[in-house]
Amino acid sequence: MSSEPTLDDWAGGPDRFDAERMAPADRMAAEALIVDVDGFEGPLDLLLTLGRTQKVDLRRISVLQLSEQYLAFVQRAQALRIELAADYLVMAAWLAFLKSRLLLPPEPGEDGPSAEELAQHLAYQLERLQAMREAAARLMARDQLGRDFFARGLPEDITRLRKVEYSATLLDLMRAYARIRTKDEFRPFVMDRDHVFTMEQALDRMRGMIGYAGEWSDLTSFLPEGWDGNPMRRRSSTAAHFAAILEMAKRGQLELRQGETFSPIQIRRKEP
Amino acid sequence: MSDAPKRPLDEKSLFDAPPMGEQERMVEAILFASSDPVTVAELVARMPHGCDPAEALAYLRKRYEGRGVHLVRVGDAWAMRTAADLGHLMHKETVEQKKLSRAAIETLAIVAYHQPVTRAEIEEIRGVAVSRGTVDQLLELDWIRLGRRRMTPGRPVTFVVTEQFLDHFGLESARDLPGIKELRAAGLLDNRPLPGSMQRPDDDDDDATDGQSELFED
Amino acid sequence: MSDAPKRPLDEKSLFDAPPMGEQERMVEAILFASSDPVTVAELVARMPHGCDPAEALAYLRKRYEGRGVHLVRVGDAWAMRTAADLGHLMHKETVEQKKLSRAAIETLAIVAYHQPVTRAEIEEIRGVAVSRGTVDQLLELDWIRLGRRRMTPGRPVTFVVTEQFLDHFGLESARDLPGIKELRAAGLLDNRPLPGSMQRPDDDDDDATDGQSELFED
Repeated sequence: MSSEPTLDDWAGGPDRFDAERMAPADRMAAEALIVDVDGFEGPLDLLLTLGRTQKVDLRRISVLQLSEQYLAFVQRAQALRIELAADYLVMAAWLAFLKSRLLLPPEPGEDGPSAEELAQHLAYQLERLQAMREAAARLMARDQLGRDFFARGLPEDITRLRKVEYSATLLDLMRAYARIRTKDEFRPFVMDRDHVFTMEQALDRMRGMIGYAGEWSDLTSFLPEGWDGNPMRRRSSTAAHFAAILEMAKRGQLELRQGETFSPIQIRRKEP
Repeated sequence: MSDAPKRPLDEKSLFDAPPMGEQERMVEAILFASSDPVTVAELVARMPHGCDPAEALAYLRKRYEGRGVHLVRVGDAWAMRTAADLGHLMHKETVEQKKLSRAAIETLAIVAYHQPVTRAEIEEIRGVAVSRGTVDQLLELDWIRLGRRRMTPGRPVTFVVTEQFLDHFGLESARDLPGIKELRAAGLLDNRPLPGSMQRPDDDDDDATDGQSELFED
Repeated sequence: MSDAPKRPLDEKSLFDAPPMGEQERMVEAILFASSDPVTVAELVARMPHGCDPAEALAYLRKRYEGRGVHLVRVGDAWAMRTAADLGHLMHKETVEQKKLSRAAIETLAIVAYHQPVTRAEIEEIRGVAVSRGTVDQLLELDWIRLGRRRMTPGRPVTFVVTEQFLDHFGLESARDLPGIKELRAAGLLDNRPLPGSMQRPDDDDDDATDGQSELFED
């Protein structure tokens, strides 16, 4: 271990978190990393930050060392009961895999990219992200319209020819379309079927007819005309009337009985 | 006309006002960017200590003599205006911007996404009748035009979008319009979960060209 | 230009275009009057038949060199803008700009440097999902727009930067983005997929070069 304290000193795990040996600035950095875990924009961002502690050009970064740093970070975060988002854990699993591939000799006849290729790609991703960060910073540091330089403050409007121009932006267009399509998607689901007899209809019918059912009689004899032939209509009306008589039995308006399973259901008016 | 307006500042300007050439540039920039005429008092307040905007204005006025833009006095304030004799070039600035009606933008969107599309199909998708004026307006704007007749009974006319449409909306082709899934991903659609979470690809536009029906099969 | 002018012309202009000095004045007036950049095509349309705005622009640009107001190029268009070194005098004109999130700034830079770029590619570069609303915000600012669909499976939409973006950051074209040559030379603008992944780089490259070369044509 070098005499210069690095993130490795704490990243090796709680037992190696030897604060005594760290310079105050490094200790601050280490703590900040843990505390600010929410401040990272994803695993790549975290890797980039960890990678900077290697103090080398990103092209010469040790991916093996970086993987260890990352895994130690995740371990430590978990020890501190900091909840990490799933993508951090996915990256940890991938880095653990990469680390083992880097350490072990390649299996003969193994397909796919080599561990070195994968490591190189990771280094490339970090370099590219870093490059984009710097490009973004340079872009934002440019002189900007409305801040550093200015457009004509008084665009001239000589009202000579008046032409109405209708304007709409692409955003308007897309939103309009989205509005129509979602309206469509959220159309309440309706069964567009003719052969449906509802329970409400059945209840209405049965209320009028129950008076005539002084004796036990089959439910099927109450089905409306025209609803007992076509199987679809028969099923629907039977179900509706069955639901209706259950409701009426609950209200104490009728009694029902069934000899055995699947035998005809019989109903009778309940005597007051 | 001008004598080296970009004179480098010498030490003197640390204590004195900037050279007159610099002051002229300042007045020029302030008048250009301001939405109202600017008074000399205001110029004095905005420019470095010791400046003489009145003198700078005199130089500037001379500089713009005979140009396409003039320095004019408005009450006790100053402004830049285009030369009166060039007014005939300005009619572009008199355009009145109006937002398209909701019916029009929806109709336009349907044509763009479903082209070629018949009037009946537009009405089916929108769920309401499309007024004649709406279609006429879009035709007049040159954003839609008539496409080929549909080879179905009645041979209805179809509508398609125009080059002008693509131009106005900064699209390279109508195929570049994002699909529903992409609209949602871009945050342009509420992310409400779909009932049944099954997103049906369109089945009401069998007649649409192959390219368009692809839009919804991401 | 079309050789069948629609507007009634007086005898003189049927034969001669106005002298170059006059044309320069016209361009000056038109650009001064507009707060948005004006394309050469629009200048041609607004000026008398036979004018050569491109040449007039070259003269005009020279005339405004070192002045408080400059002639700047924005993509295919031209605009008058105050000199950036005088920004300190303009605090009165400054409009409060909404602060962009770090994610939005990075996404913007990625679109600018990698355009045309898909959402998936932005996410690949940043290593994190592009949050809902980030793209929306950049679209609303008119700094990015939809480009052509990528001719890869799924035909994803792409994003490119707009003329407003160039105008805002004082860029003549996307070619002038700071450091873009070095980044390209270093291979950092390549679309390099994870080794062994299904994505074939060839497809993307074809398309990317296509889009890029378009941007860099004059």
